[in-house]
Amino acid sequence: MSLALDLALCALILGVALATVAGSGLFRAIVFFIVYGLLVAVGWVRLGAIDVALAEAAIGAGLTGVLLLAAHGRLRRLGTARDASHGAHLLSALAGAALAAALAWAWFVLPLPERPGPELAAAMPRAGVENPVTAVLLNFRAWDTLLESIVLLAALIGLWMLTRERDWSGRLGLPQHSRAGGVLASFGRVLPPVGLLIGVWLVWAGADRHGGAFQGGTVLAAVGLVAAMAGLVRPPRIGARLWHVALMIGPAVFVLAGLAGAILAGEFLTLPPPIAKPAILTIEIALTASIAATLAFLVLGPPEEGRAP
Amino acid sequence: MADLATIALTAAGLFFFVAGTVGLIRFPDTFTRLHALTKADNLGLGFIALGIALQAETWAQVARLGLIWALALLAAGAMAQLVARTALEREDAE
Amino acid sequence: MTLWLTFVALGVLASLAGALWRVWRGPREADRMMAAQLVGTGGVGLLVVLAPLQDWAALDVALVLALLAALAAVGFVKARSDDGAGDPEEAPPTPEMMRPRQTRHDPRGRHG
Amino acid sequence: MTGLTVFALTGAALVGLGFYGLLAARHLLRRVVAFNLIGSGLFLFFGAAGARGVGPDPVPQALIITGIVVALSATALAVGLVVVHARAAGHAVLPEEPEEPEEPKDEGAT
Repeated sequence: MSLALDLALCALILGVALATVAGSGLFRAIVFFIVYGLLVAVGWVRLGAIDVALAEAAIGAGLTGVLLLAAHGRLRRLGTARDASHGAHLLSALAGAALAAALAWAWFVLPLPERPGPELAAAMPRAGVENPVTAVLLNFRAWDTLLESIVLLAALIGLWMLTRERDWSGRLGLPQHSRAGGVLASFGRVLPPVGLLIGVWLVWAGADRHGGAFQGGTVLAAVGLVAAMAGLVRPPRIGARLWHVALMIGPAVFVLAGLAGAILAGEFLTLPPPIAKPAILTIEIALTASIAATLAFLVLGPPEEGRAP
Repeated sequence: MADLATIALTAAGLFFFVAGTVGLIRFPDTFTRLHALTKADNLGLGFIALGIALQAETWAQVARLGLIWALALLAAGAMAQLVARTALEREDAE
Repeated sequence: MTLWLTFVALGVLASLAGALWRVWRGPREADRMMAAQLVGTGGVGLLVVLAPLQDWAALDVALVLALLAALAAVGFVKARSDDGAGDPEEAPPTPEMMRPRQTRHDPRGRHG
Repeated sequence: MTGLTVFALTGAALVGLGFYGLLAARHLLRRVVAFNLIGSGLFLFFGAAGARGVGPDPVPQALIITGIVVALSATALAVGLVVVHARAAGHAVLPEEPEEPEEPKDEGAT
C-alpha cells in the first residue's frame, strides 16, 4: 500500500517533468517546474530525508519559482518570451533515453554499501550536535560547506557583473511598489514576522533535530523577498557596506573557526569536541545570515532601471 | 473514538479537495474556477488537519497543524485576490 | 488507520493530478498559476497526512510549504504588472472590470 | 526497499528527460529549466542510493542540501545571463539548424 503511494507520487513527478520538457510555451514550462519542486519535496519526505525536503520545499517550490517568473516577465517586456517549437528531436531523445537507461542499470548493479557508515556513528558523540546532517555539514565535511558558501558569493558577484553601467548605483532588482493598504502590502506585512520566526526556529532546531543554516537561511531569504516585493523594505545598493558584512560574515566566521581548530586541534577546520557545540552554533548563525542575504540578492537580480512608481 | 473522528474528518477533507479539483476542471471561466478552488481546498485542508490533529502525540504538533492551516488560508486569500485582479486587467490568452 | 490514511493520501494525489490537467490546459496564465496554487495546498495536505503515517517531522516541511505557498503567486502578479514591479491593485478599476461577471467570458472559454 | 528502487528509477528517468530538454529546447530559459531537471534527478538517485540499508545516510543528505543551494545560485546566474543576452541580441531563442525556422507560437503577448 505504501508502495502504491510511492508509485503514484513518482508517476506524478515524471508526468510533471515530461510536461515541463515537452509542452509548448515558456510560461507553461515554468509553472510545471514550480509544481515539480513541490512534488519532489514530498518525495524527499517519503525517502525519509526531512532535511533535504525542507531545503527543496523552500528553494524548489519557493525561490526558483519567483526567479523564473521574474525572468519570464523581463523577457516578455523585451519581447523575447516566445518559445520556438522544437518538434521531435530523435537524436536528443535517444541520448536522453540512453542516459536514463545507463543510470537505471547502475542502480541494479551498485553494490550495497556497509550500513550505516560505522565511522559516522562512531564520530557522532564528538560532533557537538545531535542532528547528523548538521554534524556532517558543519563539522565532518566542513570543507565542502565552506567552499560552497564561497561559490554562492562567486555566483552573486558574477550576477552583479551583468549590471548595466547606468544602473550600477541603483537598488538591487526592479524598484518594487504596491498600493498602500492593498492586499499585497498587507500580505507583505503579515507574512514576514511569521516567516522570520519559522526561519530562526529552523536554524535553532537544526542542531538537534531537522533544519539548519541552509533551510533557515532559505526561508529567511524568501521572507525578505516577500517584504521587498510588497514594497515594504527597499533592497540595498550594491555598494552598501552593512550588507557586504552580511554577505561575508558566514565564510569569514567559518574560516576563523577553522583557524581556531588549527591552533587547538592542530588541523584546519577540525573542531575539538569541547568547543564543537558553541563553534557550530556560531558558524551556523553567521552562515544563515550570509546564505539568506546571498540567496535573496541572487533572486532579486542586478539593479535595473524601472519605471518610477 | 478518536480514530473514527479522524476517519470522518479526513474523509470530509478529501471530499472537499476532490470537489475543488472538479470545480477547477469543470467550471467555465477563470473567475468561477478561482472561487471553486479557494473555497474547497481551504476547507479540505482544514478538515484534514483537524482529523490528523486528533492523532497527534504532542501539543506542539497540534499547534503546528493550526499554524499550517492559518498560513494556507492567508496565502490562498491573498493569492486569489491578486491573481483575479491580474486576470481582470490582462486579457492574455496563450 | 494506516490503510485509511494511505487511501486519503492517494486520494489527495489523484486530486493533484486533476489540478495538473488545468496547469497543462490553461488557457490563461492565471488559470495555470492558480492550479499550481491548488497543487501547493494539496502538497501541504499530503504532507499533513504523511505525518502520522511516516514521520511527524513532515509537518515541518508542510509548514515551510504553507509559508511559501503564495510566493510564486506574488512573483507572478509582480512579473505580470506593467513594469514588472507593480501591484495589480494600483490601477483604479476600469468600467470593464466592473461589469457583472456573467458577461465576461473567457476569450477561449473551452471547458469540459 | 522497493520504494527506493521506484525513486531511483524516477531519478534516472528525470536525468534522461532533462538531458533531452537540454538538447532539444530552443528557448534559453527552457534549457536552464531542463538543466535543473538533470540536477534534481541526480539528487533523487543519489538520495535513494544513500537510503539503502538501515536508513537515510546523513552524508549524501548533507551533500544534496549544498547541491540544491548551489543549483539555485547557478540558476540565478544563468537566468541573469539569459536576460542580458535577450537584451543585447533581441531574442532568446536558439536558431534552428539548417531549415527555415517555423513560425513560433504566440506565447503570451498582452
